[in-house]
Amino acid sequence: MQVNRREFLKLSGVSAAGAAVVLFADERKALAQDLKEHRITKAKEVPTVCPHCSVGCGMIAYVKEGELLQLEGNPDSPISEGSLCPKGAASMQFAYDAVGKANPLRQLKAKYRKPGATAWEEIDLEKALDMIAERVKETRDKSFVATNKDGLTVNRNEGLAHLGSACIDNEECYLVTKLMRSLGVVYLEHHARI
Amino acid sequence: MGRTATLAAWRPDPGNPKQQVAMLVDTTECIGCKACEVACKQWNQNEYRINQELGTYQSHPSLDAQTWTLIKFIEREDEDGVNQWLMQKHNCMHCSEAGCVTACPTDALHYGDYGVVTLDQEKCIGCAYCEPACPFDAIHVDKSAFRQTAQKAGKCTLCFDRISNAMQPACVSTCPTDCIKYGDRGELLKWAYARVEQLKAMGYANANVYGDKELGGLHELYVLLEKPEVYGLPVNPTLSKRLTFWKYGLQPVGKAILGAALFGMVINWFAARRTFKGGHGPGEEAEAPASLHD
Amino acid sequence: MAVRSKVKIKKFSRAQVVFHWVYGSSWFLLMLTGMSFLWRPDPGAAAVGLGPLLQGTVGQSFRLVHRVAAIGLMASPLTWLVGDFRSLWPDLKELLRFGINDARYMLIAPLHYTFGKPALPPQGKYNGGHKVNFYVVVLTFIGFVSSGLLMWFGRGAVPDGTFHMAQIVHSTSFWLGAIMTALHIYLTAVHPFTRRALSAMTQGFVELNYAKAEHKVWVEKEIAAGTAVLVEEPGDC
Amino acid sequence: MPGLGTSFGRGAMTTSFWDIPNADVVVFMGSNAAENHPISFKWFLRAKQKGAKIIVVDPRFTRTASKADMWLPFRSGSDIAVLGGLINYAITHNKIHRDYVVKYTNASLLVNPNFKFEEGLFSGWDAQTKKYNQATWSFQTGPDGALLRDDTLTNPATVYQHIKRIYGEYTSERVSEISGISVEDFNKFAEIVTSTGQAGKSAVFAYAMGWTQHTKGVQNIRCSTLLQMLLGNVGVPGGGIAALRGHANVQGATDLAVLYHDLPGYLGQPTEAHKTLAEFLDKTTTKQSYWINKPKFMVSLLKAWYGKAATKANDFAYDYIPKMAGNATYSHYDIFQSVLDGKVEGLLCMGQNPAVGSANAKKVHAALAKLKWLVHVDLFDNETGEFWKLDGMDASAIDTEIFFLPAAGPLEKEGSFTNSHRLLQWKHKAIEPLGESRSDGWYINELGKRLKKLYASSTAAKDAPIRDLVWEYDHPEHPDDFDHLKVLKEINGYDMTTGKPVAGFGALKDDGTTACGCWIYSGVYPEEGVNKADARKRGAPNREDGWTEAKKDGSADYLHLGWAFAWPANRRILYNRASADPQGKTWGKVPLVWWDDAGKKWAGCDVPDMLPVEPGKVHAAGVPGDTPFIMKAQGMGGIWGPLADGPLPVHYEPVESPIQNPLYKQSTVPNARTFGSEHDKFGTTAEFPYVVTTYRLTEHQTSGVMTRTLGFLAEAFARPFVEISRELAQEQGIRNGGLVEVSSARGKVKVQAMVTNRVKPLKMGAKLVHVIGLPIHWGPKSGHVQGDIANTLTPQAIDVNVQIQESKVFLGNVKKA
Repeated sequence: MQVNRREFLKLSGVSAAGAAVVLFADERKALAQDLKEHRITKAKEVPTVCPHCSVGCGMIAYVKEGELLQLEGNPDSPISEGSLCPKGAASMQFAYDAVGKANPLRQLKAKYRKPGATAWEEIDLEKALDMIAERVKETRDKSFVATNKDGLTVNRNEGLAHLGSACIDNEECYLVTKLMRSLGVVYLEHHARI
Repeated sequence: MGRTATLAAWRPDPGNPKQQVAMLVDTTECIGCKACEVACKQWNQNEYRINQELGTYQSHPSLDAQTWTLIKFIEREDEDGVNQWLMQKHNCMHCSEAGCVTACPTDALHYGDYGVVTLDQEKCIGCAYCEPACPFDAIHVDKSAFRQTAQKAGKCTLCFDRISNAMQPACVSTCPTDCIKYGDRGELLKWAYARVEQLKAMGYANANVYGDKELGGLHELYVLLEKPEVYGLPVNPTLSKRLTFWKYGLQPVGKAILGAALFGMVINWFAARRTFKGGHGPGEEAEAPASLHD
Repeated sequence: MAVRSKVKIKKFSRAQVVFHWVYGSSWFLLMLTGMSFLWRPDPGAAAVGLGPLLQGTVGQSFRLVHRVAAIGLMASPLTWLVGDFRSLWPDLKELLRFGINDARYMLIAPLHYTFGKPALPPQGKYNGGHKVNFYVVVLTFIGFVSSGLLMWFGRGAVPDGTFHMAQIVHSTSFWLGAIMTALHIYLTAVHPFTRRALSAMTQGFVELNYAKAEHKVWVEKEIAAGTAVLVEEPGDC
Repeated sequence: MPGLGTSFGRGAMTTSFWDIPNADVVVFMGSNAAENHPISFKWFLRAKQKGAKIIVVDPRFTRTASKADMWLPFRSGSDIAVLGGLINYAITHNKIHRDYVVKYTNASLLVNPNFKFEEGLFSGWDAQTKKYNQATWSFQTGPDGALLRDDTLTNPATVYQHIKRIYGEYTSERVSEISGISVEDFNKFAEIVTSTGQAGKSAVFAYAMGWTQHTKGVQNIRCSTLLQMLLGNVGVPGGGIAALRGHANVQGATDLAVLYHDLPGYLGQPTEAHKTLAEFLDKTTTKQSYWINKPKFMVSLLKAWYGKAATKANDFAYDYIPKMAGNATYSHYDIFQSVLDGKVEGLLCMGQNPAVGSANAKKVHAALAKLKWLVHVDLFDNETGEFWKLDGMDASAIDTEIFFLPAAGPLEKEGSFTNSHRLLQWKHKAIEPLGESRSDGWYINELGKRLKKLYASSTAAKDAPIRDLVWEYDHPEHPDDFDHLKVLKEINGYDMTTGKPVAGFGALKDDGTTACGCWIYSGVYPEEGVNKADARKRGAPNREDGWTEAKKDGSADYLHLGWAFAWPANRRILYNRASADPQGKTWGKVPLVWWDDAGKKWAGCDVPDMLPVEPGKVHAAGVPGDTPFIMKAQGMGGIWGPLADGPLPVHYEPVESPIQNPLYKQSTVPNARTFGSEHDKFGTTAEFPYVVTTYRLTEHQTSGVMTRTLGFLAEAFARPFVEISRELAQEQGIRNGGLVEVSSARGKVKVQAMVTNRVKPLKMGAKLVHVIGLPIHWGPKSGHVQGDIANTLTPQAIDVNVQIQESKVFLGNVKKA
């Protein structure tokens, strides 16, 4: 049941106005006797952690039929106990500015910029990954130092650098380190230094 | 009252609409992080309005139809010159004698349950009589909305839909320092006065509670570090004299006089019917055929 | 009863008639859409007045009509200016002169129009009542337009006190205007004798003998100056 | 990390947020928690509610300062002067916690007699190579090799006497002259802090980029560890050093070593000096500490990476890993320098915006323009992906080939973050990734698969590391995701023969039978299907306002051991053995860890950070039962901690400083690094008279790409600004809100001026110095609100230990635009 703002407010309005209002209403019935269903009462609660600073506040994303309806603090998290700072509280907007309205600034397509071009052009994701793999191989093969002048195996690839990131998950960081080290990359860094 | 997120969230008694619910902001622990501003917009699905003024941390110059709560930043020095950076969470105070409810012609704004001043945006016709009537400048009509029918008033609803579902208001549950408390108004007042004593003991002589008596008792209470005027809050505010005169003075008098005039005309009609039989006045000449032709 | 043939004298030009009705109809619409908001809910008490009936789109459409009619009202003087500029100044000159004669008229009129006596002092084209009505109309026009525009466009921009003052001025203008309008409608459409003046604003002509009784000075002057325009309406006998 | 690592043995926050309410004194220096870690401030406020004193030492009156009991404005860059002053105050007023210092730290060890420190230089300095020969910094050892010590701390060769002499110069007057804090304020501050130098009292220091972003970043932290050890505040309830990390997973990315100088689990990165695995292990292991188990961790790592291909015969594929050139560093700013020098031609940039976040932005843009190709993975367009659109850039002349890959948002992928206090928390996927966006891990997985395909046919030895790489992470059901849990299991470690996860790093072997991606995380996935990072059993609230407080009888689970997993081995407070006296009896006002004589084991409300050895005995690893720092030689805290720029932190002026160092002839850090490119220009007070600092705001995150693109945050703080004192504004005729131009030797920025009393000119001796500050969040191309890049002004002057840049203090000028 996709609730847009009007219907929603009508719902809250109904619960707010309580009994039918007559010209000379005598006594307003208690408003909140029955639980008014609203946007997140029947939504699935998905626990997650805030992606901004490193306090690690718990968050709950309310999802119904795959649609993100609300994002709030997780009261069970002993660190944040349901609170979120402004950055955490706004994190739903990474995906949706409002329910059903995707954030227009989000980039949802792979893009490619030719040397010297003044604008992006769209590119197929798989094709982009193939081209990237070729460039990584080409750069590695070109600048690879297998052994140093004393004959010691050093397996160093100084043509390729990797930056990033303190904003990605542990599992992703591990894969970055594992792959980059196996490519012989020594220029490997992330935010922690800046 | 404090952090009730982990314990079962406090809930107003559904059977007793007269129970007074309130929010209390302990401004001495507010760090001005604006999480409440964001959480309020997030829950109510309001649109973002980028209109920060120059030279301040404050996000908006004032509340507006989409911005229902706002942290006011006041940079000053206290009496002995020590830096002070006061932060006050400003939004609708849910007054017991509300200017907006007094001015609203269509009963869109009225005293809802638990002392909450509820606004039903369906019923609002966007006339904005409520805007100047509010002593706290807390309600505004959305003038920027394109279609006239979308121009509605907007204000804090004390998250009425949430509290009636045993949830905390969005700003209360998100506040990082738990300085926005929510619960039974009486108990919050007790806590507030105890906190003021504690602050006075710590050396904050001007600490005071705001909202206990103002306008018949607000449902947005404050523990302030300094006097209300330092925060720009009106000291024992009253509804604008002109507003009350317009509604309770002028209107009944006007109706009375109009009624009397109409009544007078009816009397005149009976009398005049006899005096001017056949529609002829006493001073009228006899029927003289003033012929055109001669 | 057979209709006697009547001689009629021209009182108002076509432009003035059009102006009257444009102004009148706008005013009436404004009154309808404005006045209904006077039965406001009394907060706290049980009475909710007409509030609930004017909610949402109903209220908004009332506000829309009110604005359209307001433009009509403000534009209506143009019809007189454009249509019949020549008559503007003489009428205005007379309307603006409120002499003793007019004052005496005002004192006597309530009695005269109820009991027939005492007799009215001779009146010009515009008698005392017309003049007072004109003054009230002008006054309320200024009141309505100034406060109305301020409430319409100044909302949020002007200080709260000014907005409230505008509401008071608007409301006062309304009560003053409403009472005068009620009297005006009563006299021109209901009062057995003076309703014969209605034709002045429907055809622009009024019966000669009625005019003589009510506007003696004006009729004699017109006839003397030969500027009177008389027309005979054939009766059926 | 080396700051905390050198002193305590692990480079991580020693305490956790839940323990902060036990503090008697909280000092914010180099951190602004209320603005940059707002929810952590909840815990600092709870300390205040329980009677703690909160002191903020910060050039600006921040939102943290607005809630503090005391604000000390001081000149940024003079942190070590202030901390040195506190050390001196503690020693001269006999406030140190003597038992703690003698028993738990290396203060009583005798230092090499040839050690000298004169005019700002330690002995062993070689001006040509700009390096220290650390031979004279060693400890004296007896004939049997045992470390000589004098527990009376009177022998002039003891570490204690050295620090007493060196910090003797840091009198209150001298500190005031250097930092701008008045003598009276400093003494009041020192009295409060050093009052915690006794059992039962504790102070916690919270720091973040305010300390790290200096050419002496590591030594700033080292100095606070010295003070905290002298006061006996490490490992005790309400004590320690709270390192508040900036991003969600700074700690995780650092633990898993997305770093040039390390391998996952802080194993260190081989250089050409480590020819074989054995040589590497021998040279990089701290003897007589838990580190003697490093071979198990290293071999397990190699087995995790190369599986069956790593055998005893080929040194467990040790050669597959690149060895750094002896004298080279490959850090952040070396990357840009080597791009300019034409060495690096390809850059993979994932979830990072160096064009706005890194120092000396113009140099970064110039470097990006010299790249042959760039892969940029992000949720939003930003200045790094679109540097060729920045003004002053001629796109047609820039030949960089750029691939932009759309990254999935935080709610669109599962996985774990490690927070400031080493807590691994699992995130669940809420919604499917929008459009064509994929998780960063998926891109790396796909890249790895393609490279293995490309190199499959090659038989060259140099391509063996890729051919033998263990790389199967496809998600069984979702083709557009990778198997996060499988990666977590590999990080946790598993038995090569059975494939079952290991219970903890204790089970790791060095004979190649176990594999483990990161030994310190071991225990997060102890059994198949058991993900401790997703454990959700919090301690029961025991207070009326709903949180859990430490209790005198040690009964409360106030550290929430059942919630998520903290490395190492779920310990919440590191070095918690130090909360008990050498005999194991509780010292503090609330018990943390104590010796349970009946059960003959260490017990406590936290997982004891101790080896199973009785007080008075010595564990096989060489760690005695009565010292808490098991990762340090003989468990002793490292007051004396040799690093590249000295065994002790001493005050040096920033690279761009308004004054000459009043303490020593050697004014700045002798071996701080700067680059020689045309973009690396440095200014003097003549042209740039004011001290400039940069910082962050609550409403935004570093380069602002994660926040200026969110409507609610763009509106919460829309306009960039520079904060100027009223006095300076008067002098320059600047009006609040007026447009001004802030300049440094490296560039100019146009922003609005925020004239405020929250920034004050500082009286440094006779000299009056103005301080101005800019937030760094705005960029010209991204988000709903734009602004000039503040990092155009910051210098690339680099700390020698961790290569971090000095963007917290430099010289600048401000004029009406």
